[in-house]
Amino acid sequence: MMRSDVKNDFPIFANWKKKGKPLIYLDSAATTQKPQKVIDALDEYYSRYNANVHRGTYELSQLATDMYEEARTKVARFINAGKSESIVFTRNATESLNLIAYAWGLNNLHKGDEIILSEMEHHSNLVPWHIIARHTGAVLKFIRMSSDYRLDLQSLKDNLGPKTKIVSVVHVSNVLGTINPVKEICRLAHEAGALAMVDGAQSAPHMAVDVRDIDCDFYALSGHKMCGPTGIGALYAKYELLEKMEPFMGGGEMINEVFPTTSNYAKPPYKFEAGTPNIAGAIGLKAAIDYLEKCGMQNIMEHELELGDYAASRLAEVEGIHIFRPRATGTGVLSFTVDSVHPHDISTILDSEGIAIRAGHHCAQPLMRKLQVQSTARASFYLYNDKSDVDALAGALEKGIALFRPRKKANVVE
Amino acid sequence: MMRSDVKNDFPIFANWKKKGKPLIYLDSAATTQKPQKVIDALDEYYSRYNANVHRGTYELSQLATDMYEEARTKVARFINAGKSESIVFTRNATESLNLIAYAWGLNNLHKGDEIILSEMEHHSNLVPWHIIARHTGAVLKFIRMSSDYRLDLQSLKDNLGPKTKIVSVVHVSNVLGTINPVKEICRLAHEAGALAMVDGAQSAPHMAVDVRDIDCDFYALSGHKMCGPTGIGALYAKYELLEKMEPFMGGGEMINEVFPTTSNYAKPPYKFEAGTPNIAGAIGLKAAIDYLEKCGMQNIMEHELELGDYAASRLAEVEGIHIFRPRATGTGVLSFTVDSVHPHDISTILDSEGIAIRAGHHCAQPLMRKLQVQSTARASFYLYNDKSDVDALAGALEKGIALFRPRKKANVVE
Amino acid sequence: MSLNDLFTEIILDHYQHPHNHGIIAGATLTSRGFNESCGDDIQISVLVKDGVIADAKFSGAGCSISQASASIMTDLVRGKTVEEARQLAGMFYEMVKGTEGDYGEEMGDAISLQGVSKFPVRVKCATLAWHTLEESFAKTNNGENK
Amino acid sequence: MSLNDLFTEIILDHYQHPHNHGIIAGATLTSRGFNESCGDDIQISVLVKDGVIADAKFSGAGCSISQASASIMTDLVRGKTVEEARQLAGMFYEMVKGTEGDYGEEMGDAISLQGVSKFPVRVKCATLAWHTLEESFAKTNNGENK
Ligand SMILES: Cc1ncc(COP(=O)(O)O)c(C=O)c1O
Ligand SMILES: Cc1ncc(COP(=O)(O)O)c(C=O)c1O
Repeated sequence: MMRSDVKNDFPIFANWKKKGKPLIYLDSAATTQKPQKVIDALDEYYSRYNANVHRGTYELSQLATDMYEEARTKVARFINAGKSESIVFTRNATESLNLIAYAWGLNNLHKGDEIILSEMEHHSNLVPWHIIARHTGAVLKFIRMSSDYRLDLQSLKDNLGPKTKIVSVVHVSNVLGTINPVKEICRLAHEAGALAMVDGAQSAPHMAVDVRDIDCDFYALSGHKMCGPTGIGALYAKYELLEKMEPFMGGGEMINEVFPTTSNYAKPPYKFEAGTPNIAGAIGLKAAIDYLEKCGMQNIMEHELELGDYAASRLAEVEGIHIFRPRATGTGVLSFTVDSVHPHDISTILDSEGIAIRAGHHCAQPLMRKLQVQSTARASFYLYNDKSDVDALAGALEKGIALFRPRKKANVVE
Repeated sequence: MMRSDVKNDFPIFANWKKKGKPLIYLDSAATTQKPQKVIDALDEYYSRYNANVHRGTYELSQLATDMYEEARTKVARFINAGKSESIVFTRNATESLNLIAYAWGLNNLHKGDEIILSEMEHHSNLVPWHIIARHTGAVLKFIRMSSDYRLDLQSLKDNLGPKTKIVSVVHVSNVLGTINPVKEICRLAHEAGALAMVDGAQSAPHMAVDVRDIDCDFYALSGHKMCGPTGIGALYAKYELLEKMEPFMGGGEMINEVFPTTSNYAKPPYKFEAGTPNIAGAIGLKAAIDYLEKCGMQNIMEHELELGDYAASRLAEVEGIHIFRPRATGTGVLSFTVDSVHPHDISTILDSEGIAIRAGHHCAQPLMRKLQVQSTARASFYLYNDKSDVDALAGALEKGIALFRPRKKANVVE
Repeated sequence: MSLNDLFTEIILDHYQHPHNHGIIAGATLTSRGFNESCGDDIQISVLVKDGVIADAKFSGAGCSISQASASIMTDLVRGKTVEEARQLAGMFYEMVKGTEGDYGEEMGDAISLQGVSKFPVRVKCATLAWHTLEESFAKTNNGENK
Repeated sequence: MSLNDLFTEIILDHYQHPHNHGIIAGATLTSRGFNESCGDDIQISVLVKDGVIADAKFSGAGCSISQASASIMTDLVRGKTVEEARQLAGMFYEMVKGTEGDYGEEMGDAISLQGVSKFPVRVKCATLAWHTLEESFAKTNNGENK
């Protein structure tokens, strides 16, 4: 059970008022709000311990380095990475995915090699592969989605073959909320001799994740989607793979020796962290994980699922609604459209009541085409939401879309 | 003239005490301390306006987007970029340099093409080119450094030729403090038909920079080196070049249309900002620039030069010292070695008095070899330093290195 | 600032029954615009003859505001010179930004989009069609050749 | 915690007059270590015969602590078995971390590095030589073949 006063941990709910109405924030799949503890961690770092890391030769720098490395250990434990050297800090999940596409893909893919993705990928797990495919001549294939918004494993099996070099799939869809069977997908990929990557942008924040149980080779997450600061993300990778991989960006911190025209590289994870990292960001992410763990990942997942189910049943009553959510394996993400009211208009209607949802293609245009819509409205829940938020959503929606129904003159207030 | 109470703007000086001794922070070339105003800007953003940007369809997100874009405009004005669309937000100067190496270099360099760098580059302007040279077959050449620690323009002219595709040089050396004649270098590069990039990591924080007067094609800077947060940097590029360039990373925010196997891209600068950016970082950087502008960039430069000159003359008295600093065109950066005392030991000696300097290769190993040292000690000054800091440095140095002189038994306290 | 100020009857009417929807076969100018924030995607096709906009149509998909704005714009610019259309665009931007002024005479049905100025998030929707048209004038020698 | 606890006379003596400096021509193990924080760069060469370290030398450049530690280590491990050298390394790490214990008998001159535990920034310098040696045991079949 989630504490009922969780909202109080997040100062924005006390501070933001829209015409006196409280903020009902239902866009956590885009980015989450930040608890006071995370804001305080940033403040404390900058006010007391700020220094550059790793290269420091004085105590302040050592303290900053220790705090930064503790953050790495924290992330490693959070997803059960085994060793903290398996964690590379990045800007966000997008950079984690690009890092693999570039550092691994550019050096290991060749003409005709096959990359398998799925029909429900976020652009961040599509566009990097388009770029690398253009450079290497590799070919993209796709795991089909069923009519119940789930990945069709038979289609994965059909696609897998001797040319498959990597399978990269989203753990939880940011549009549908579907939890994909990534453990099974990784197993099938490995059986075919391919590597397996999981886009965990929407799983790490919402459930207990065990990357070694999943047995993925790579896993990407974003701090800002899990109560952490913007500008910090992480890549998990099996250490042996990191050791074998070429680096991504070049610069300070990632080298052993640099000569005018050649260089050799430091050990992972440093090899992949060129330049001064987002030190405060990492420390803030640690505070976020501390906070989430205190709330309990199992608790969070159950709470969101409950809200997702409740919202699905409440919204099903709305006339002309279409809900895009699997019958099972759903989460606290709920996409929908309403006949003859565009999602962007739905969002404005709700915004006028202080309810923040997202409307658009959610960086998943191929999925939108598959769903035969141009965009959807999406409500996404997190630990600070509760049933009254869902009721507000349903109420505002009913009221607002009435505006778009054929109306009598008297309705219009000029 | 710099206000004498500037230190009070930076909370770390009140908070950090080492055995009762105040912090004398002389490592600003590595990273700078943060004024309260920057810390407050982050706090305010997270407590009041936090939302994702650009894709938002509600007011809170619009506010966050406006703040993020105002930060872009602020950076553009700060370096006189002309238009804010010429500014791409990155993690740090290192990423800005890698962005050009990858997005421009990987797509425009071919076997035998020449890249000209200099002998005083930071690893961040070396290693990316090593990587790209390996992928493309391009060749690196180097502008020689004179015995007065300045770039020899004749050597640039000798290196320039029809195969030169880009010249990339550091504006201010992080080891020597030398201000390089980048305007002249860009002119020569352009005359030879090459592009010109400037690594401004050590110039943007310390002097008024006008990228259009310099006429560089690309300019890189880091927020954390100019009172801003960690995890935010910027790339300036001439807009027409950004338009023609392929993207770097792929993902959300940087596209117009995505199909399963192809995509087309949004306009610059968005084309180069894949995934959720460091929104708070950009907003913090704006607050940092506001703060620096209030202090006055001309003031800051003069203040640092004065401290650099004063330190050079004070330290010249130390027995066995070697100072690596040009006779003119120096700044507030001062590298030195002391005979028979290793730089790391110097740093520990000073640290025991609360004085933070850096010892090492300063991410410039080729320059170290040129200077025929393995490492140096480096003091680097910023607006919050004053002459008493220099006096403390000189005093502690004299006292500490005496430990390393042949000593009588009585000296040793067990 | 009620929703009724935004979703006026005229807007909804244009949204539900758009004018000039389609593509002109012999267009001298075609241009496409995206609104990343909500996924609006619009195509404008225009036939310019001797500096005058002889015909203008739009297609694509989007929200009520972007669609209504495109419908109204194509009505408005038809018969105008390219220069006049540019001026209308400028005036329209001012109006939806909330700049005070008397827009009634020139703006026609577009005046019904004045309420957008109270909804900053929607300004981009209202201006999408106009920006798409205007930017392509510059790229196509005032729409006379693509 | 005064500087004299760190820069003891024994340390400075080893730093200024290092023992076993050089490279063994017929080494069965050579290994290189870097300390990115200060640029220390050390090379260890060792001759292992029948599981016993017959000779050990070091070269490279670094600070007083890393050089003295290498000088002392090469003295210490000579004549020891690889297993004993490993145990010494483990004991050394504990000592410079500040773990309480009686290190006097086994550590020899290395005891003079005990003060490093009060200077966390310098622990990496003190352990560089030992880590470089130890890691290469694992990679070289206990130093018997490179
Ligand atoms: C001259 C120069 N270039 C580039 C960099 C890299 O900056 P960052 O680590 O912030 O990417 C630095 C800072 O270390 C620098 O001094
Ligand atoms: C499934 C999924 N993958 C990747 C991303 C990209 O995350 P970020 O923008 O933080 O890089 C997101 C978030 O938008 C997402 O939902």
